[in-house]
Amino acid sequence: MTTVAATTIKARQRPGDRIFSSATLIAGSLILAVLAAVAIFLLVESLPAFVADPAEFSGDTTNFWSYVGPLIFGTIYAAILALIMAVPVAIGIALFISHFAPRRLAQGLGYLIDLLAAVPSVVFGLWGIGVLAPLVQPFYTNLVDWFGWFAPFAGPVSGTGRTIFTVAIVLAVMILPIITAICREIFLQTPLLHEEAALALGATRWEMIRMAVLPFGLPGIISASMLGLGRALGETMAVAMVLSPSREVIFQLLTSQNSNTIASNIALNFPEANGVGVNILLATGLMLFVVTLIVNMLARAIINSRKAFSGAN
Amino acid sequence: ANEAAPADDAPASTLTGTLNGAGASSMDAAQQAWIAGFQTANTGVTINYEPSGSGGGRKAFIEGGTDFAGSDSYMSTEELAGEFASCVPGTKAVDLPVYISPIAVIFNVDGVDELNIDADTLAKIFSGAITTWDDAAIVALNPDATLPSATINAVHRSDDSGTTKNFTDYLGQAAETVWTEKASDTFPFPGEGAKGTSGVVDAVTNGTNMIGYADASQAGDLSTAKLQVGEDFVAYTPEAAAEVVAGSPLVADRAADDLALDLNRKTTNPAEYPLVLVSYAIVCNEYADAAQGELVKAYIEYIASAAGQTVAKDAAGVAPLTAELEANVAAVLATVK
Amino acid sequence: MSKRIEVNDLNVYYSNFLAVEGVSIVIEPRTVTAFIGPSGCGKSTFIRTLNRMHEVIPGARVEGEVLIDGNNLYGPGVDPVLVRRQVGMVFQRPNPFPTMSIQDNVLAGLKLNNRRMSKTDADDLTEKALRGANLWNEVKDRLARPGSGLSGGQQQRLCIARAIAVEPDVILMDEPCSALDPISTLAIEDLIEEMKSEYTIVIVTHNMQQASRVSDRTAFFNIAGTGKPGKLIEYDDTTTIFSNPSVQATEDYVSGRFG
Amino acid sequence: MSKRIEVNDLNVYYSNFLAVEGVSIVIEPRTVTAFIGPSGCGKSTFIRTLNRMHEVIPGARVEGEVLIDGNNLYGPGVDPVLVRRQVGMVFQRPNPFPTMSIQDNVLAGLKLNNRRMSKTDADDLTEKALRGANLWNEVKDRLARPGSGLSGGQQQRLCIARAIAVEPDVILMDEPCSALDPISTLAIEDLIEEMKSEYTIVIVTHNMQQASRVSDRTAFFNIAGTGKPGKLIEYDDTTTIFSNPSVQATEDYVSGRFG
Amino acid sequence: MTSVLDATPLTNSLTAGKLPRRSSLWILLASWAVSAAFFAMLFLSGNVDGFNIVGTVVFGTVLYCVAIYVLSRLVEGSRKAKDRLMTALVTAAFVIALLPLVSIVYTTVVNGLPAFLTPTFFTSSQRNVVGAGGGVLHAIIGTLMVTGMATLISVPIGLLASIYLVEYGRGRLARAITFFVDVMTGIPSIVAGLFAFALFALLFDDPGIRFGFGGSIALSVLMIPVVVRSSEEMLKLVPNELREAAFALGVPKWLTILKVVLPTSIAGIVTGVMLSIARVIGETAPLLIIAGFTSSMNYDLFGERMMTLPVFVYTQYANQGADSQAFIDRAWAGALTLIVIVMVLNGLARLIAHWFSPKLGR
Ligand SMILES: Nc1ncnc2c1ncn2[C@@H]1O[C@H](COP(=O)(O)OP(=O)(O)OP(=O)(O)O)[C@@H](O)[C@H]1O
Ligand SMILES: Nc1ncnc2c1ncn2[C@@H]1O[C@H](COP(=O)(O)OP(=O)(O)OP(=O)(O)O)[C@@H](O)[C@H]1O
Ligand SMILES: [Mg+2]
Ligand SMILES: [Mg+2]
Ligand SMILES: O=P([O-])([O-])[O-]
Repeated sequence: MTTVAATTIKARQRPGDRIFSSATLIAGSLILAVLAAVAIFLLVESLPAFVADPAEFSGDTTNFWSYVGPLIFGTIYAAILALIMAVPVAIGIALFISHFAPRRLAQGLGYLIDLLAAVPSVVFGLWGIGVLAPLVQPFYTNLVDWFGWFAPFAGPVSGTGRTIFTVAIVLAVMILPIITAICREIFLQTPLLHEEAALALGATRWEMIRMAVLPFGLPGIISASMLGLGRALGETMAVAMVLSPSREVIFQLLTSQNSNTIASNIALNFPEANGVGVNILLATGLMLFVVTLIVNMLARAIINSRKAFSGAN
Repeated sequence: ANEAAPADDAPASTLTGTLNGAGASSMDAAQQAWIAGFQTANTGVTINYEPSGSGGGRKAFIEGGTDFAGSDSYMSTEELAGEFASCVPGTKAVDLPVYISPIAVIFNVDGVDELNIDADTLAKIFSGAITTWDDAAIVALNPDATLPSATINAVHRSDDSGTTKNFTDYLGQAAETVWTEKASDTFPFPGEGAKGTSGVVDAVTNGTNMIGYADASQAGDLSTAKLQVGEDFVAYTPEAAAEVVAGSPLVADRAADDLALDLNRKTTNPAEYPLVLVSYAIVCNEYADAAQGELVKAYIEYIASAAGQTVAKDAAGVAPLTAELEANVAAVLATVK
Repeated sequence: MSKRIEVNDLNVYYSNFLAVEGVSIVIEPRTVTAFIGPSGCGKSTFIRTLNRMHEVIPGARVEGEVLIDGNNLYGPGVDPVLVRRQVGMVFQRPNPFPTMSIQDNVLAGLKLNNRRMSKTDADDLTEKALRGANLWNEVKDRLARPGSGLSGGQQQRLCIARAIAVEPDVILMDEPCSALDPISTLAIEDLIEEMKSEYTIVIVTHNMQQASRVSDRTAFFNIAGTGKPGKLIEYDDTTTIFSNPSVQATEDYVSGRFG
Repeated sequence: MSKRIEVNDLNVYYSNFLAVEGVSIVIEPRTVTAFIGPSGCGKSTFIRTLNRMHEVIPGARVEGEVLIDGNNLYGPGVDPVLVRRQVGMVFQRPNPFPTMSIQDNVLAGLKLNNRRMSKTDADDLTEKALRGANLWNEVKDRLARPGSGLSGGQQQRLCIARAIAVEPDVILMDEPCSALDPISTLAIEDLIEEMKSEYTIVIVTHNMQQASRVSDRTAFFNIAGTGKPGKLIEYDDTTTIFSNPSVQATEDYVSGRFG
Repeated sequence: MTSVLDATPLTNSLTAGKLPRRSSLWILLASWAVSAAFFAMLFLSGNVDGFNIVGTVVFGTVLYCVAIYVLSRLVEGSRKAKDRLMTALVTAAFVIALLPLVSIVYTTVVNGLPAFLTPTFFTSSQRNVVGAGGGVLHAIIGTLMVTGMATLISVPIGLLASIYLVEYGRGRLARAITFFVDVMTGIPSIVAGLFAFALFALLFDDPGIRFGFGGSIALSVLMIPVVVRSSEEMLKLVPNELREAAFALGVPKWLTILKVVLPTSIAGIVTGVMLSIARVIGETAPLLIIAGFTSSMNYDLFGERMMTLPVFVYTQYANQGADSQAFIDRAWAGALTLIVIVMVLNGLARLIAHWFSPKLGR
């Protein structure tokens, strides 16, 4: 018996495990490689932009930084506005589906929201121009009339409603299904044990959600929001179609002068760009890359600071 | 279903192959009509025209990525000085005007159906010097209209575009005291921006107290302004647009077979509508790949022919080339190999 | 603070499956009542109906009435939240909130009603509850650490501390000691003994020694076979149940006395 | 089929926290060994090192050696998967696979390893394992239903059935009965008695009666205080440990005999 | 054994302070009515042109939230009031999300149906079509092939990478991957297109390269991070107990992952994959750059230009011919087709998820 054990316990290498774990490792590394390739591509193509001749920049700008500054601002501004609108609503929807709606309805409702994810960005663009902007324009007029003293609502109001605020709404609608879907799955996974613990303490449904569901889902909510934020930062066509852009840093939300976003600016100017112009546009893409990097570092820092309290295990 | 070759056609053409072009989006609708016409006659040929923008189109052509380019502007001298990858080394490419389209000044103002405007006033509106519809300058040109005292929302192209370049070129020449910016793809002043011709049309349609400029074929149901030419106010027509092109000289100091035009924006002849856009087909004098050269030649000949121009007029509302220009283009094409 | 529980002819269903049938029972205030019976006989199911926790399970529903000091839990317009505040519960599996620190876990229920608690009050209450659950010495240095880092037994005691912190009238315990070592179990049993003077306590246990040690009265549940409903077989003073039960099934069950 | 286990001076760490210190113990084949001790003393931690299950917890590591029939579990090139096939484990909390039917759960050890077998073999094996775990009668009509629909006790017995279905040499049980009723517990204890003739069995229990009933030898673990490592205090024949222990701490612990 | 009380007491202390049943429904209707009355008055007084339905609903809902909170607070106390308010808000969030959805779907269906219903729409390409008519077969085939290939590339890579992160990865590499996957989500789609174009132009030394596979690569760059992120979240939710149970049965890690972890989380993973497909199937900018534009059929992913639905929609809208209505109709019909395709895929995915997902007793 001892000898049998000796041969069986000292195993041959387990090929399945080796192959599988290497495959996952390769896949993970491949992602890094692709990202590195994209980064190198952007970096190499960007270099000429930093030393470009002042005449190459359109408008009044004379160097890359004054060119890209307003674009970075616009990108972040629109994305943050979108996130502010989308995240609470998405959490609300996810909760509605996971904890409020009658169980039989919930599945169908989830499907309905997923439908939004199916809408291509061009259609969001068309809808933004044709339906949303004309619809909100009168509200904008009222806002400017009544609250014009509040800087972001200062006039003159846009005649078409195609402002950064409208863009933010469109972006919010676009990222809503992404955030909702992930939050929903996470909320549904909240351990029943913890929900029961809260309810048994005499918590109302909302208090139970505050106590058990939301804290458990927090890292997931942040991840989902980052995914949504990434989409909002990088969205190209819908923004290009809806936004009425200009080249300055503009805080006003309701005028026809709006800071453009980086992705939209590339889409607008790339077809006619030549020479260093192309490099300048790609350099703005690199800047977007850097912005995303920084934003994600912040998000990671937040998640990690609460790691010990995460719901896992 | 529509992919199969027509069965009982007349003696089929011997041409076969795929031809790729790219460039100005303005001529995309016309290109689709030309492609359809050409492919119907030559069932073995597939032509793709990619409306990726004039600059992108020229760049792709110069680098050898496409067989021909469509462009709202003729090639710059730097571009001409360089190499053309699709052409026989050392040979150059030429600009051939094949597409003429009037640019309409479109507006959407409550209670206003007709609008007369002159170049100076137009320049002031788009540069932001005039901000309300009941400004004295506009009222003076339109004594009978009931103009509201509302803010003017002037829409320009937010993307770099040949339409903008022609529009600003017109203002720069016809209103040189007011419009001091030089012609460019990028609109130089603030205001409302919209992407693409259709974006501008949508913005003007959906907004209030709007004015904008767009390729005339896309104006649709929108009201269009009449431009003051000489003493008269001229509405755009294909004929008036073709007329101003016919009356324009070639750009000086270029190869004899390069038909780049120096448009006469300052015309005072009321038969002409000076706010036009001319698009060029850019082709090699001599193709490195002779078979491709033959295809390009056949295709552009078709485009510039009377038949091709009629197809484009029907499908895309463009102004046909005048007979004289047609002949000039044909003469150049005859030398292309 | 203690309440009297009266159950009249209660049936509990999971969708169409009748899990517990026709239970009628009266539980006097300031007593400890133990539920015993084989696995699957519906002890957990029944005890959850005493604070409407079964409603958390989809498809679970009751017929009949449960009166707490004469108020029907299932009367029209009754708010389950109020019910659960008065009838606390400790579960079979320890379930501290993993996202909260130990102290926050203890105060979780309290904070619901009393948002503004002074730091000293909070600390006092934490200490009191943790001492009550015999956990204070083990965790007093790491009150700010997550509750999920504790061992199983420690976690369960944390849950008991959390339940008693809200000072309910009735405390239901579903096998609270099944994950505890003897010392902790002893502590909890002492605690139950103490709490009896103030609360009505119902405890499910598999441990008949425990039942006989802590309870005043014992209810024996049984099940005729798989798919059959669980029933209350006998309910009497604990001493009677263990020494001189009137039903044969009870005698059979308790005489396999062990554990 | 049974194996001898020898542990030499084993330390177990969670990252830098020394949870169990210097355990040396010899477990003979065809015996039942019980681990007892207060909560948090490292019983679970130690038993997991006997089939390298601690490696699943990030940061957990051992120093020292564990020999199974003379083969060091922690020797170079040892495959933990093979170790675990020979040393099976039943956990404190029932953990049936939620995606699988009851039958598939029983056969999981085989099916998950891509082992093929005929339908009749599978059915026979299922019945045998379920009977062994005293669950057959309760579930024989719903073998195709999900395992997660069972009560806690039923789930745990399903897990025991699953573990014995792969016929390991050694079976480790971490408080397998803490969620079971007396009848099921009795059945499991009988089962352990039966299995003893073929397997080496190690069982963690809080229930000292259980330890004295089922085990041949008993190991008492203790902990000096929070943050201190758990240690093996005394290891001897069960009768000796419970009647005449040589260490005072053991005596103190077992004389608070109850549960 | 039991004593039956003669009568239950008149007042049940457990009901103390509760709004009557269905009161929230009545309050909601009343709020909307008040709001409607207000907007009707505005309308009648001539200050605004047209009765504002959206305004009525929005204002009415806000009014409801305030009313239910105040009433509940007075009758039921602050905790219950908060619960009611949050219930109202959560429900409102859902309704708010439905508004754009309904609006977009309505707009697309109304505008797209005329061309969608023409007999040639699904049987022919745009080859040789001038003005009205023709179809989107070439674009449907292109979209299915390009997106299908992108899915084939992204799902294995993304899923394996997420498995690496959750099951194997510790230390720096895992942290780097987690982090850069997030960064990758921020790559603008057009940059992905430019990258794929630059890559293949370099590889094949063809400055005008256009082919479907290039589009798949560009889409994969956008898709992979979504797959990784969502799968990772789903895998993390699988309880460790299940892994331990499998390990303890002597199941090797890779089989445990394959047969226990993945099936347990399959529903979430499928949802994530669908999301990622939905994320890229509507992309225009990168495909314009690398997959190109054609009005003819092309079944070859590796040669020549390939049309896709979003590019079709965009170019039909952006470059209208003289008969512009025909182009706009086709653009909307193309969009409708795209939405229908994603819906069908979504439905299939849900079925798959349903078949494989854990049969939970809860
Ligand atoms: N969520 C549920 N859905 C359907 N049936 C259930 C559910 N929970 C329990 N049951 C069934 O109801 C019966 C009673 O189960 P219950 O958990 O109340 O038993 P128990 O006496 O608490 O057992 P244990 O001692 O094992 O905890 C069992 O037959 C069980 O299978
Ligand atoms: N994953 C872990 N990480 C860090 N410390 C741990 C971990 N698991 C357990 N510990 C600590 O190790 C010590 C021993 O825990 P263990 O769970 O082995 O005790 P036990 O004897 O099984 O207790 P119980 O009877 O409550 O199950 C405890 O102090 C516990 O806090
Ligand atoms: Mg139970
Ligand atoms: Mg333990
Ligand atoms: O042809 P455009 O450059 O004006 O789009």
